[in-house]
Amino acid sequence: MTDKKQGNAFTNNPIVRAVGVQKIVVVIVLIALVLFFCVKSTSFRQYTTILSIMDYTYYLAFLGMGVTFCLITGGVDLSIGTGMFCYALIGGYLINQKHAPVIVGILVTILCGLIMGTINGLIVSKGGHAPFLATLCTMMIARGLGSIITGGASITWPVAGSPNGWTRTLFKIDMGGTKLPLGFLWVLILAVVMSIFLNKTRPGRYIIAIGSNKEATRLSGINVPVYQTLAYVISGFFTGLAALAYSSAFQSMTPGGGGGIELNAIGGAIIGGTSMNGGSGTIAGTILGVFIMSVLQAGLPLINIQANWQQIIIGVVLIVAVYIDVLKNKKLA
Amino acid sequence: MEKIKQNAIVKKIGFNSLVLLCVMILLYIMFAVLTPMIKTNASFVSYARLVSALKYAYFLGFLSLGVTFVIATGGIDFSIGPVMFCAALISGYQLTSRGWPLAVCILICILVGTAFGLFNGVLVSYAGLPSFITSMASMMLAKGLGSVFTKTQPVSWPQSEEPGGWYRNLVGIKAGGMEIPTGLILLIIGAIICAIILNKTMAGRYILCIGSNREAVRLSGVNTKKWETLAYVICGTLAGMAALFYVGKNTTVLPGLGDTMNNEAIAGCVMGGTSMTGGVASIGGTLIGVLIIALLQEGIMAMGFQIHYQYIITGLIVLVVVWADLRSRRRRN
Amino acid sequence: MGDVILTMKGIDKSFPGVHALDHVDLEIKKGEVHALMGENGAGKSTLMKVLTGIYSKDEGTITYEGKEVEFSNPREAQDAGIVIVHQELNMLGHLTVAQNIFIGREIMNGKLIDDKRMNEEARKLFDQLGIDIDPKETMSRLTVGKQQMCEIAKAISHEAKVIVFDEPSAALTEAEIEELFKIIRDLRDKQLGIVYISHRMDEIKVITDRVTVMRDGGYVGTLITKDCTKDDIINMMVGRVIYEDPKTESAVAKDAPVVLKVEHLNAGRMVRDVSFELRKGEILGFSGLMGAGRTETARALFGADPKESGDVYVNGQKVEIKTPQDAVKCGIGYLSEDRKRYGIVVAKTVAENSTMASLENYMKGLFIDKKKECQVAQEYVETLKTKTPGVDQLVVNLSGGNQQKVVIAKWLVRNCDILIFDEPTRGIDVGAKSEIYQLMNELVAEGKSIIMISSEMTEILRMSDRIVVMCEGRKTGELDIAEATQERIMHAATLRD
Amino acid sequence: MKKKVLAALLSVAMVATLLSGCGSKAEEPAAPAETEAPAETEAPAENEEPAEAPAADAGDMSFEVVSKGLQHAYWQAVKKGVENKAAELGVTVNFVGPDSESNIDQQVQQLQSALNASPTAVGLAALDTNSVMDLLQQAKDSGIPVVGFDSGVPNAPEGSVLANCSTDNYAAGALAAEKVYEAVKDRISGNVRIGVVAQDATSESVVNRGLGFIDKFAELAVADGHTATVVGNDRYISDSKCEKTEGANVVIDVRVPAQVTSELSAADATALMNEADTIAIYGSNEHSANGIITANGNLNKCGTGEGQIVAAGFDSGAAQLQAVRDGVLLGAITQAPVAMGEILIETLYAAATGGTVSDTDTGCQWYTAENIDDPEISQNLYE
Repeated sequence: MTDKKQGNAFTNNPIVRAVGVQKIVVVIVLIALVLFFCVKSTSFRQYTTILSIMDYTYYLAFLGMGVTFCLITGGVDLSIGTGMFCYALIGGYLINQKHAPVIVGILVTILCGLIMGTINGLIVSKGGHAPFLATLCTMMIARGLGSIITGGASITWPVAGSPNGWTRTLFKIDMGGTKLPLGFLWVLILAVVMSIFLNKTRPGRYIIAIGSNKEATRLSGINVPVYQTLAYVISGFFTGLAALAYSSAFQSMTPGGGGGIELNAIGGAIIGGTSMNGGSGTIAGTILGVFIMSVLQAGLPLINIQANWQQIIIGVVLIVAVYIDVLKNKKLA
Repeated sequence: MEKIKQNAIVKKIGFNSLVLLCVMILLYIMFAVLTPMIKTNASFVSYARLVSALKYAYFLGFLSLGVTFVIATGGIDFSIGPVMFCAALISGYQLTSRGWPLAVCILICILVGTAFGLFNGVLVSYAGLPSFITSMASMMLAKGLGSVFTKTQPVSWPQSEEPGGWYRNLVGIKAGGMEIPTGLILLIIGAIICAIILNKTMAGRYILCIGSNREAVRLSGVNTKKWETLAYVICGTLAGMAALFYVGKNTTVLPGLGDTMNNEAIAGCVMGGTSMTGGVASIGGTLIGVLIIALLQEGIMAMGFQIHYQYIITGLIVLVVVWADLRSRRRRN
Repeated sequence: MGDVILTMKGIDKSFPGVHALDHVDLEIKKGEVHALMGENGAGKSTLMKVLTGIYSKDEGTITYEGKEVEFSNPREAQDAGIVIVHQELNMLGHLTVAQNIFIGREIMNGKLIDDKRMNEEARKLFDQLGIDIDPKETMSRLTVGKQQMCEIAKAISHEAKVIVFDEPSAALTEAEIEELFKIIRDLRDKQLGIVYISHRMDEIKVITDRVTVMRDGGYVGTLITKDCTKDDIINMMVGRVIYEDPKTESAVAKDAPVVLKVEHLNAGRMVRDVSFELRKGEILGFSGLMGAGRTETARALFGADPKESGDVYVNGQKVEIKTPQDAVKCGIGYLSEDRKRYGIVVAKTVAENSTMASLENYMKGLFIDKKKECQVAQEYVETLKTKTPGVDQLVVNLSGGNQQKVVIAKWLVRNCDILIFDEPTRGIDVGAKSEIYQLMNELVAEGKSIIMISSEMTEILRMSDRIVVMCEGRKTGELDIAEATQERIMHAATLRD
Repeated sequence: MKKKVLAALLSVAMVATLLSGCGSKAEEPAAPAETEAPAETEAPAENEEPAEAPAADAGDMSFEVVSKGLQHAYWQAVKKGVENKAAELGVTVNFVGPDSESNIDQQVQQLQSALNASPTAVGLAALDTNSVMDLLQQAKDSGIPVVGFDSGVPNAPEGSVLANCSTDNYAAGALAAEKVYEAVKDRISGNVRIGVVAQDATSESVVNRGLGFIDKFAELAVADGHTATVVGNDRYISDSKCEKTEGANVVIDVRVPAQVTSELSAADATALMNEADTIAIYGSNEHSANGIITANGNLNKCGTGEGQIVAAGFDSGAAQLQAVRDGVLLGAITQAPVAMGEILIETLYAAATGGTVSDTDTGCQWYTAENIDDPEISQNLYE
């Protein structure tokens, strides 16, 4: 049994072990992917490509970071895609139709995320529902809610240049003609903060512990439902942030939309080494995994792959990522 | 209460189904009363409304019947809606653009569903992937394949008077101003066959037992992987059949859609008393659950509301029903 | 040895159908290692679970440091200084050693966890214990022995005053046990009270000061270790009245054909080079202590778990058994020790469970022939005297003994010639027990062959024609019933490398 | 078991409360004159003055209007026109639409439900004529007049649709092509690419706006001695009338995202604008135009100057208006949604009262930074 756990020279290298084999592989794949697109498409080799990759990275990274916490507890949050649209619609509705100050719109957007996250968390931890089912139901609810509040109309957050358009500069700032992806800074800062939260604080530690062995965690005197709920609250909070990122990077949100985006985020997290079985996962891995998703999303249209093929490719990527995770867990057991 | 439950007739039909039946009737009465109150000049009670609610129930019913088998094994299938669309697109494309005979196309339609079922089943039972993420990935594959196959064009199945329009008789036959709901008859026949498969055949027996205690079944020398795969195959095949009723009602199918159908089909199944943890399934319950959902939709529309309310209501109902199921289960243990 | 630190008096605990603890007493002094001994199921673990608040007691008092206490959960017991080092390790495999040790009471530096200091503290603990474990290593990468050491370190770090070791040596190597003993002696010198639960007689003699023996949930007595012999203890453990006479000689003819032959079976750590034969009409008892690898051997033989090597012959023919399906085809049936998990489908009826393994024989075309199914189920309900209102009763509503009969019926309906009974009477009341015994005797009389895994000595001696004894994955003895005694079996069962 | 009964009853109760709850705050103009305190949000003006003396039986009239959706500002404007006129005439209107312009099944269900309500008349903007064929027949049989709007109900069974107050999406697309061609014709030398971003390849109006543009542009180019072809989405390729020439120097590249979400249409716009030979790009509705604007936010390539990409949009909406003002978009096409809504109700009213009805084309206009504030134009723009 012990022999099986010892890897080869490569996997036992202290640096490799500190970073994690999977992350190194992901970085290599990422580089390969970027090189591939660079070779196949001239337009990929421009600075502006970074900007558009970043546009996809912001919201996916936020969603991914949030859902990583749910995955680490051994659960999942399917409501994030639809939820993101729903919260952005509610916030935007307040700003556009009710003429609320932008800051109120932002706060309400995040608050909606927090509330929905709390509901998810309570249903899962106290109600004992299977996470995927509970969040599927809240996904349906979020879907309806966004449409009802806006009366079915799509919403555009204040555009750049308009008096309230400053939200857009939060993520992309114009510095003398060159646009800088300022949002990446926020993603990085939050990634660092959440990494510290996950690895260096008690709640983070307990979230990992719950995913690793719920019963042992309970026996260690830890209030499992509280920390399990917390994971979903974090997911909800980040969904709120993602809603801001999405609405400032893109123009309009359609009510009832957003379904399917959660798969990109969950896929990113799994590619980054977060296990569907819980207990293990890193924020850095998720960010890397999300990059693979966003590079694919930005790159595939550039090499003239039509949209319908993109869906198939992402579906296959997802299955492969999950299968690798299953194999990994089998090896550990 | 106990007395009612012990009654022979009640036992035969199943207490749960009876309760559901009452709920359905209550709902009908509620809509009949509320509709004129909320919307002036509107009424709910008419043969036409009943038929239109039923038409919605046909394809949803077949989807629900199929997913009942998968849920009975303790799994889930989120790909049924897109698979139904994909099947309708591929076979419809052959029918209209290539001029293949109707009978062949109907067969293709069903086989496409079967193929997706097999794909899901093999990944879940043989490769050991979690069913919800597998089926979500194949949902993307189904959407993508449907678009690729039809070159993203919508496919309009023939009108009733056109050649190859015979399939419409599956849904209803016009006879002297009245419409005979053949779909209802077929749905009931389908449900009876499903009930027989589930309760009277080896497949159904093992599917239910796998959902209840997979390991005990395996240790009885039963090929659990085979039977589990079969559940997904049945589910896919029924999704293929559902496609016929979908086009029979709606004529035109668009590529890249169908995920909203999943939630409602699963909701119908769960409402009917099929337990999400597996092992317990009721075909009769599923049938009534689907009818309730169809009624709900018709009622919401009759009162002049947008469709969004249905999402919220369905989500809430599923949560409550699953919660009740968990509660009663916990109490028993 | 110093003052008494912990006294448990008249502890009584019942579970539905089982009287698990019958007024048990236990007294622990500071600076002593107190062995708690007894056969499997004697109630040692239950007693410790009552002590640490995992179970609540029905009667009796616990006095700790002069005060009467009642803990409602393990955390409270921990905080008070009573810590248990579990038999099944309660580890968080994804976290590091230090993180495991300090789970729930992390060392903080402001708002952040100070992993560095935790590592240092863990290092200090290990130094103090004289063990070499890297606190930064991920828990799941350690060997079982090392994981055990971490559990001990965790216990010590709680500033424990009483530490309970629940079979700590079961998974350890010789060298690791030496280390463990060194640690335990250190702790004793520091005036901690130590409860040491083990089956290993040699260890008891080496490490403990006093021994309390339990039997069938009751208290038997307490001895000073150095004043007694190994045999004294064994006699106290097994010294119950044997209700039925043990079998005196094998009922199987010497020339009865061999129906099952297993050669050099290997499957993981718990099944190492096991070979044995089973004759027609024989009950072959598998004896041994907890964790001896008997169940693992059965599961590997049955194809439930993958095996590494080994040949199996059924009726002289070599067979490949890779899955339970293969085994069932060869006429082997397996009755698991954990009926609810591996034996029955509780939400299904008696009839449905009875035909589970042989449904293909109860088909009429595509459909299940329910009439025939009910008939055969009814037939076995009658022959096995299963107490059930009817064959359409859900198995969940049956008692343990009757559930067991349903599992037996499942294999009889299948017409299996070789039956593996894994702890056939666990959790079954006395009356039902003797019915099961009688049934087994009838089965072998009909020419079926039985492998019976049992931890109950009386059961082994009463039922078996021949006894295979295992210890730590190896076969350590094979006795004919005529020569078998409790003592000889116990000796073989504690025969280590 | 009791729990289950309870749960079931609870669900019914829940549905009841939810529905009655939404009933009270619903913004449908159920009976605007009588509702004591409707939550006034969208159009406060309409409720302030009581409707002018309605026709004798107007109060009994109820119209069902089934649109193609509600998401885009365009549809919101149509709804506004409908509501204004309805309040004016004192008739009851129920305005519904599917979740998105792809949800044919929802629209079929909504139309079915509308007919079941036995309204005085029905207004319909069909997503797909084939799928409502039977229902139109049913309407005809039961004597419910149907009036088409927006793209109307082309190829409807004889006599089932009395009139169409439609706008010609194909012509509108062609108008955009003319304007764009005008702006870039001097730059067509060697190989050039004209990008078209379409929301989908399925909804009739979106497809026609795209095809109108493609066909007209190709026609103009060919007339000037160029050769043209269409690449990209298969549906647009096969349905366009343009003569496709191998190795043509004007390539019209049509991209359609997999789903109607902003990030995907932005990705397609980015891809198109990144092509070195792209000189013009056209977004065939608000959603696609927004995609172009988003892409330009990163690429900064749109404009009329040398080496810049000429961009054109469709409909309005806040982002697009801003972009037209800023010169990011050369201009955009607007139809007259508010007027269309009003005319629709007038036509329905006429049909219901036995008046004569006839087809109306509500037309379209091209607007740029110059004429954006002309009252004639601005009445058709909306945020």
